Amino acid sequence: MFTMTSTILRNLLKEPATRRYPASVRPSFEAARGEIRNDIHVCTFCGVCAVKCPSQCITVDRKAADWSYDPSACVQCGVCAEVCTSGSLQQARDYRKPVRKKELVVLKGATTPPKHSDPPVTG
Amino acid sequence: MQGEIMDIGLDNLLGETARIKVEGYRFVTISCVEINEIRMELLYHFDRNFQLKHLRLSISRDCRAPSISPVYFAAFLVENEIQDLFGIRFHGLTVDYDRTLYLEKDVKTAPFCKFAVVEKSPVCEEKTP
Amino acid sequence: MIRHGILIAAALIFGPLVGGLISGMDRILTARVQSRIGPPLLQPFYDVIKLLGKEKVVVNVWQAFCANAYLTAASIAVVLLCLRSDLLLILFIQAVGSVFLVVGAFSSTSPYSQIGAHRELLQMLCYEPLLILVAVGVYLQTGSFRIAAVHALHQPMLLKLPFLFLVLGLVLTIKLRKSPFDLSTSHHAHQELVKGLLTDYSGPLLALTEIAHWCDTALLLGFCSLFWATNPIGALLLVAVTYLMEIWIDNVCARMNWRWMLGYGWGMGMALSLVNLVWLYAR
Amino acid sequence: MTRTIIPFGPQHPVLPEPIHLMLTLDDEVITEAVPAFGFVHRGLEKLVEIRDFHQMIYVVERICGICSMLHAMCYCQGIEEMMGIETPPRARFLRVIWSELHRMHSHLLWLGLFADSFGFESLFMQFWKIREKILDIDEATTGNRIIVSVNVIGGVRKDLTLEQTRGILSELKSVETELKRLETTILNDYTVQNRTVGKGVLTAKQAYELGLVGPTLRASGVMQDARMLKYAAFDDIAFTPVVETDGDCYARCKVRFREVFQSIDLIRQAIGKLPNGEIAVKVKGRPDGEVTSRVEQPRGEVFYYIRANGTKHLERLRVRTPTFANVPALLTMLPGAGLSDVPVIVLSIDPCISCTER
Repeated sequence: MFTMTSTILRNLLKEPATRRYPASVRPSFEAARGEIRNDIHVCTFCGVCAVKCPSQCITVDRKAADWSYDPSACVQCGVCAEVCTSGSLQQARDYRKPVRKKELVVLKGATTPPKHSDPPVTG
Repeated sequence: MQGEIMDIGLDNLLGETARIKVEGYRFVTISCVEINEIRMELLYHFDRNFQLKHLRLSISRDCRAPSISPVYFAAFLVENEIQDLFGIRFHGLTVDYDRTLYLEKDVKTAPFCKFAVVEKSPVCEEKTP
Repeated sequence: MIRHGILIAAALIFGPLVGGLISGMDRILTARVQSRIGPPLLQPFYDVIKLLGKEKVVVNVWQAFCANAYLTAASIAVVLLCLRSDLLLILFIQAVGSVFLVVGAFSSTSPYSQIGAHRELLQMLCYEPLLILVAVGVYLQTGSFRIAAVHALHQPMLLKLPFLFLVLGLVLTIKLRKSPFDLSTSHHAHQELVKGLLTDYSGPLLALTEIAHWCDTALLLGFCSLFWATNPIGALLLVAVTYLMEIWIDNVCARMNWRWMLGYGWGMGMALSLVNLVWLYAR
Repeated sequence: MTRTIIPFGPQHPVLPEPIHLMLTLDDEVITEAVPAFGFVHRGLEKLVEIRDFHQMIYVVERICGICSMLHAMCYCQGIEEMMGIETPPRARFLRVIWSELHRMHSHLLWLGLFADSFGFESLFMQFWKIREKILDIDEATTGNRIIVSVNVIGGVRKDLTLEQTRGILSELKSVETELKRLETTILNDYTVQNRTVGKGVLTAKQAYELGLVGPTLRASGVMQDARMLKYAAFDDIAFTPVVETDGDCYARCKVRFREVFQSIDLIRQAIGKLPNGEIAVKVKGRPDGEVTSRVEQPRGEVFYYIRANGTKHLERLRVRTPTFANVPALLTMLPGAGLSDVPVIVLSIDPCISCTER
């Protein structure tokens, strides 16, 4: 009986293991699979990401140069970024912030060749 | 596939199962595969010291199959599952949920079947296909 | 008379207030020994305010009445304690309050509530005799059941009634619904009976039972403080140490079942009380 | 008191997942228990018709949040066998490392829940605190905490650097010390033993005949562990299953507690012998034929039956999860037990209802 005593005393003397979350946030690990971002100026709209995505949350319209992504359907597996032929799809380290409404991320690219002087737009 | 596969019919299913149990096999599970509009396949998997043994039963969609749950009690769960998802009815189940294990009471379709099938009362019983 | 009026009002306000604050401190300390940060100190009050603001759903009239009766009895007991009244009277009024809580649970049809009420009865069966024995000890020491007589002592009662104080601690563990005795209901619902006794109380009625529980806590801790009545600092220290021990017990024990509680509670409680009483009598 | 019928669940705070138990009580003693399912059935097996066999990896991973890595591993091993793919040795060792990390966090999760089932809240918090370290390892090495998505057909997607393996070893050391500290509490504490010893006893014969798997079976004295099949790199790693003989809730707890240490040992061995080389091979062609695949999950043996027809969609994927095999044990153990033992007994099989219903 009472074998837990030493453990609870140790806990009392040490810092708590929990964090006051929104106030203190642990930095993400380097390898963490966070939000999917597409540099639409580099994207070639090849559509490989849309084909490979296991949750089919990406749709690519080649003619209209539209790339849309449903973050609430995404499972964060990172396959799309892995298979991306142009290297425009990147998986960020940080998670997407919570939102009040489900919404699609729709990115419109230029149908003309990419201009590298523009600042990259991320979504 | 690992292990030996035996084709059996509706009439010797229970006998084979009982023999397998006597041989000291453990019940693993039953897999149901939809072959075409009429045929279904039931695969009974057993295991003894990591040696698998499979019984393959080909059954018509509107047939009732005998339940092996009197032999292997644990089979009642998977047989109820097949009843729910594939619409094959079993008779002699030790615990029969009557297609309510996963489904609601008034569901008549079999959700896992590719060919839309509405449940009818079984026409043949324990007839060798 | 005016002095009495002020005392009564103070008891009615400060009884639950103190109980609630202690509950808040309990939650912080419990969290800390479990490596958590824990809620703010005033969390119990926020909870009760939220409950009071909810829609009132009355399962049956009896239950609503019982919740009110429980609160009334618990408050009266605290008031009587502050008035330094008769100890036996206080204990009986407190017991009446608990009985109302049980009756309220029995009047609903939920099996969780029913079994919880049944277990609560068993708990009462376990701790009420022990409480009476403690009161008897106090009587043997002071020659009176009146609390005023305790305050007239020159020496802390604890020195003469050490074992009875332990028995009071046992009763406190049961009353505060701490492990290993959180059988009929517990502070969190991770129990086979979910919320047991309190399953069918909801919204404002649940808030009433919670306030009454604070009163009960204040009452029992007040009773504990009597054991070092000669010096307010001593009394405070004694209560603090007692409560720390309760938190300790809560965090190093699993929940037991009611058979164990009856056997252990009675066996241990009775033995300790008898030893103390015989010792007092023999001297 | 007379006969009472208690609807235990589907939403019961003691149960981590929705399962409904209709308990018939005779004065707090259970006379009959009937389970009901179907609250989290998602029909994931049916998804083979619209997801190709590569995408199915991510689907089977989501059958269960706790043993996801092992589901994917079992599936990939099945497809690899079917297509005759030889996975590189490094991938096989990496699979062992991640799968054992999964076993550890699953068992720590269970140990916490088990402590909670008998009302030992502070112990519950301790185990979950330790589990957090394992999840951090997972996140640092694979990117996700639980659904790690490292398996692909032909190998694994992520590699471990030397620095990462060192990090894993040092974290495991601290996990080991912290767990050792809790050993006396979970195994020798009077109140814990009072609640677990002699509860829900299953003899070896009963357990085997009911077709139980995993720690539930091994606690009854049957030495059966799918890791004895020597899949992945288990043929190069010394391994003996943990077996207890009492068959009660205490023995099940002991098996799982010892298996956490065993997993630490297995990870150390795997890291020590980790060969260099490729982590995946290219996959060409499409699967054809039928295959069964088995892997030891934290809850026991998982069984996959895969049938393919040479197209990119499989014909049938059948998953028999360990909890599915362990549920019949509840029907045997519950009658005769007291109401206060129900959570302890139900949790002692480590029920994973999402797994069971898929």
